[in-house]
Amino acid sequence: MLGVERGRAGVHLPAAVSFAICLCSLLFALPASAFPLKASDTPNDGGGSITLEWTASGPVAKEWILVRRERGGTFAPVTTIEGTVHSFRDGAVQTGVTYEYQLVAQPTNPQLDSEISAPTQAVASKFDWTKLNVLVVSGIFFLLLFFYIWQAQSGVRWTFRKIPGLDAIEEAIGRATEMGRGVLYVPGVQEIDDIQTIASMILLTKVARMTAKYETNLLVPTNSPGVYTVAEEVVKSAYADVGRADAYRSDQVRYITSEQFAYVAAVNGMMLRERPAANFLLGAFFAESLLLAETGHSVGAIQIAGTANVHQMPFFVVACDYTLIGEEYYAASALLSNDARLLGSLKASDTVKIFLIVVIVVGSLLLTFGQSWLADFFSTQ
Amino acid sequence: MKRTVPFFITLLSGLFCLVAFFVPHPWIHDSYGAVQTWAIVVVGCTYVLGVANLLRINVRQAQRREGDWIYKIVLILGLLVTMAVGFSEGNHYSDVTSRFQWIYRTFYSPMTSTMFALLAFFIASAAFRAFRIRSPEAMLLAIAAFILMLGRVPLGNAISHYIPDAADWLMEIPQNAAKRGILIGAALGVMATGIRVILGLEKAYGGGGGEGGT
Amino acid sequence: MSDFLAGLRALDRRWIFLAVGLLVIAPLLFGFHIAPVVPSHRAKGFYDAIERLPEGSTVLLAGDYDPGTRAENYPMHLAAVRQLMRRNIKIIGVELYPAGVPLADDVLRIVGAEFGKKLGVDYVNLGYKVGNELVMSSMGTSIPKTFPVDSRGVPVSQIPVMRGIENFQQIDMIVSISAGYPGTKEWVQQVVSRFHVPMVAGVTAVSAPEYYPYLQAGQLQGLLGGMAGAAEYEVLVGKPALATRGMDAQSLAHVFIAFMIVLGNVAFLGLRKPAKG
Amino acid sequence: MHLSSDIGVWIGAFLTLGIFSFLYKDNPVYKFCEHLFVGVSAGYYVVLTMISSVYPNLIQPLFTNFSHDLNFFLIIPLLLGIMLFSRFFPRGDWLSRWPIAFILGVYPALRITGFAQGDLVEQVHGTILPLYVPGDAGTTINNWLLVGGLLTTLIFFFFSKEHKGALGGSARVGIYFLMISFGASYGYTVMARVSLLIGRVMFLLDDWLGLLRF
Repeated sequence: MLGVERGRAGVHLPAAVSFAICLCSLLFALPASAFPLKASDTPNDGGGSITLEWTASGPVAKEWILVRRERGGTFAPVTTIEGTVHSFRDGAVQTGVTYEYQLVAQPTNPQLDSEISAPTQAVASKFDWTKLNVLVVSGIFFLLLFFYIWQAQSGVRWTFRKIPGLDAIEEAIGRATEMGRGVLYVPGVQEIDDIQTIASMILLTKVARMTAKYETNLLVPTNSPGVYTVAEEVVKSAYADVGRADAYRSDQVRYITSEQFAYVAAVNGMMLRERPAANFLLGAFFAESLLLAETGHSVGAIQIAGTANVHQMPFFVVACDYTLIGEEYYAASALLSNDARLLGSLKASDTVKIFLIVVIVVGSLLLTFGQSWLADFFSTQ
Repeated sequence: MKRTVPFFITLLSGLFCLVAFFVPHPWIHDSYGAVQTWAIVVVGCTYVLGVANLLRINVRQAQRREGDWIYKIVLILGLLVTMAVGFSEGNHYSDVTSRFQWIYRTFYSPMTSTMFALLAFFIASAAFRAFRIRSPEAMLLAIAAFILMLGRVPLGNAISHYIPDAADWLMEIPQNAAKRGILIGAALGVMATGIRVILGLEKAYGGGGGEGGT
Repeated sequence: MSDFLAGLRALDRRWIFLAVGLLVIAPLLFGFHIAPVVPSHRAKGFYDAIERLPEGSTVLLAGDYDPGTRAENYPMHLAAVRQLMRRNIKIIGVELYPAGVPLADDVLRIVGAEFGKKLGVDYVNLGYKVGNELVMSSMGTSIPKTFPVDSRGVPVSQIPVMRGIENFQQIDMIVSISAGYPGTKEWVQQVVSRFHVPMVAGVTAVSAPEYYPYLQAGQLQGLLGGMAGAAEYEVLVGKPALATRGMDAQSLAHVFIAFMIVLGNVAFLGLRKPAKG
Repeated sequence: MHLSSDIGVWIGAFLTLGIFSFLYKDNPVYKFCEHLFVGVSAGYYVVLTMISSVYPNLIQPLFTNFSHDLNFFLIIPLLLGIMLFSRFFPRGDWLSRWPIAFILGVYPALRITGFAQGDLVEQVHGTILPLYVPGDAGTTINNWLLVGGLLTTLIFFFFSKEHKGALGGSARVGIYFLMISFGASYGYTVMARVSLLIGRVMFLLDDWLGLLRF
């Protein structure tokens, strides 16, 4: 906080000086009816701009012509301003050149003109103090992030809460095994470089290991060659991990087509033919979410869905047995991956959430009692 | 060389753009402008690369007579003709009477809008076959959906002005609070991934953008 | 009764498709009117924010959508340009969807002719630029360097309306007509707070709920959601058009879908295990 | 009835109906339309990207105005853009990582600051609300709900502790807020899809068949 106060005070110092000069010139030089025109450097910008403010007392001109001169030069018009306006930002000046301004009344009436402003320069700021809050919040978050990633890399493991949808995966595969039917895994419709698809591949590892163990048929239709390559590798090595490399068949992972609805039609066809007992819809989904969930529901499969695409969540929530919502979906993949970077990030964002909750509660209480400084600190506009 | 150079390019360009956000001074800001223009151009080239790739894959599939090869030829022809017409017209491509605009209005526009119009039918059928109210949570979801569906059209207002009022309140208070929670969580996720990418801590490169699209 | 329910459960979904189709066609074809459109306070917020702009201001009009969501976005785009031109506000159009350029050209040309405005003097369309949010950020440094030419290929230095426009400091407001990514969310993130420019947004219904936090926080001055929002705004601008025409079909389809949810739950009552979790 | 005499409208209507035919079942006409759509849209994107971005922002300043305004620096993005295409040559593949690395520095940096400012800091600011507004019980209650709704939603997305006791109770409340927001999204999605269908029906009935009189 102190930083802000100091920064702002620093910016306003020349303004105060110029105001004092204005007052002096008011006393000595100009007719009494003229009003002061305050010119100061526009704060927090890259220079090239001077802010003018004025309050005209008594009668006011209909319009003003704002005139400007470099020190020692002659006045030239900048713009025309309506009489009701009280400030103007002149963005057409050069940084480091000294300017003086005056408001000239239109129609001509020297009684209504402003004083000539104190000489002012536009200054380029080295830091935009209005963005200090962004720096503070991201700084705290990133420091926590590096700290927790470092801790996780040195072997620290934290306890996390249970995620019901994650636990249900085993139950669903178990049920499919009992019923002697298969499992369908749809990894979303984005490319392999999408974060949601990557998370899906991590979850696929768990599913594939279980189906290999229980000797349940697993089908993975993909909609991009990139995802196909990775998914095949994931499933193959999962089967090998549990010692059942022989049980892996090459047609378990398939590349269908990249066309959105053609892909959906093909996957729906698979659902109707194979009648899987469990459907996993985990990844980035768009409009196809409701089509897939609808068909899966109609064939009576247990459905576990997960996506971070907010618009699609409602369709999964109403048609699936479990839905991993947004962050839950990422958290599930982080927990399964045992990757220090993902676990550290999860822990760091949890910690920042506590910080934000405290800020909101304290800020609201302060505001209730008329103290707005904490709220103001977080203002960006 | 193969790994270090890209690592430093990402690190330096990322840190520079982060700093430029906070520093308005022309020392930083002028070169920031240049860096952004460069990036725009490079992104443009990745689009061209993407289409070159699409063409390559489809030509290969058509050559091998795989599966739906006949449709791949339709795709390739559509692509090449559109490109040929567009480039031959140069800067006049945007004139209302140009052939490129004719292709846009006759082929592109009706097809893309119809693709999404299909979903109106699917949403109705999903409402019937896959909207199960079997828990208090689902009940809340359903009630909110009902109020919104009625409150956002003139019919709801004609029945009673309380319906749009309730819809407004739902949107502005409870809905808003939950969406803000999701927004904050997503922001933390994007920031964490972003800084990991810049610092080279991310194995897989994430490129996806936001939650747009349909 | 149970036979009836069993019949319902076995219903081919194509019958539902047919019903939807008929419900949408009938009100359009026979033109019957169910209820008048009454503007909401969000639509008024959008309208009033533009009304408050002084004449001669310059507005950046971002038309970030393509024909895929034309039915929702085009009517609000058209109405917004009507309000802006009626108030003699200068318009600078940009589109971050490649297929949005012809739509924006149409809107500006049609309304420009209505109000006798001249291309280049009163309005200009800078067209498409690849790069999504990068383009927005780059415009914060320099609009003429980001868009050296307009959508016709004319250099911006020769376009009168662009005279003096360097970056967002000369832009009085952003009007964002948006279908998704990149769009309103990115304009808020990259421009509104960073360069302190006020903004109003007209968006597709799918994305509208996401923007309520921005509206409440004051990052948006007004919000139009979907075709219904467009219809309300058309009424405010005083020229009911495309969106208003569609509202009766919209009402009927909504009631039908709500009915489908209820019917579906009745038909499948007790058939499935209760959900856990 | 006033049938359109424009061949373009007829083609558009054929394509619209061809895509709607998917509602009956997947069929060759639909497949034809879908592939044609992918081809035409890819061609359109390339033309637009080249003519509106690569040409005016790179080629034109570089080749017609080389020395003006430090334009010669544009050689850097030109080289980066060319390096992208080294992907097509197995041995030069590693070169294409340089331009990608550049993009991977710039975009995450933009997103970090954009999300931090717009979706984190400002949203926290927007939720700091007075918990008692004298003489306005409605706003007081709404402020409590907004603050409470956001806090409980954040608690639901809190993973470091088992959801039991007070924490579990809060998370439960958070789920209710989330469900209302999903209901709202559901309602709005229905609205969106129906609108797009209305748009297509208007095209068929009005532009093509000339049946509508308004």
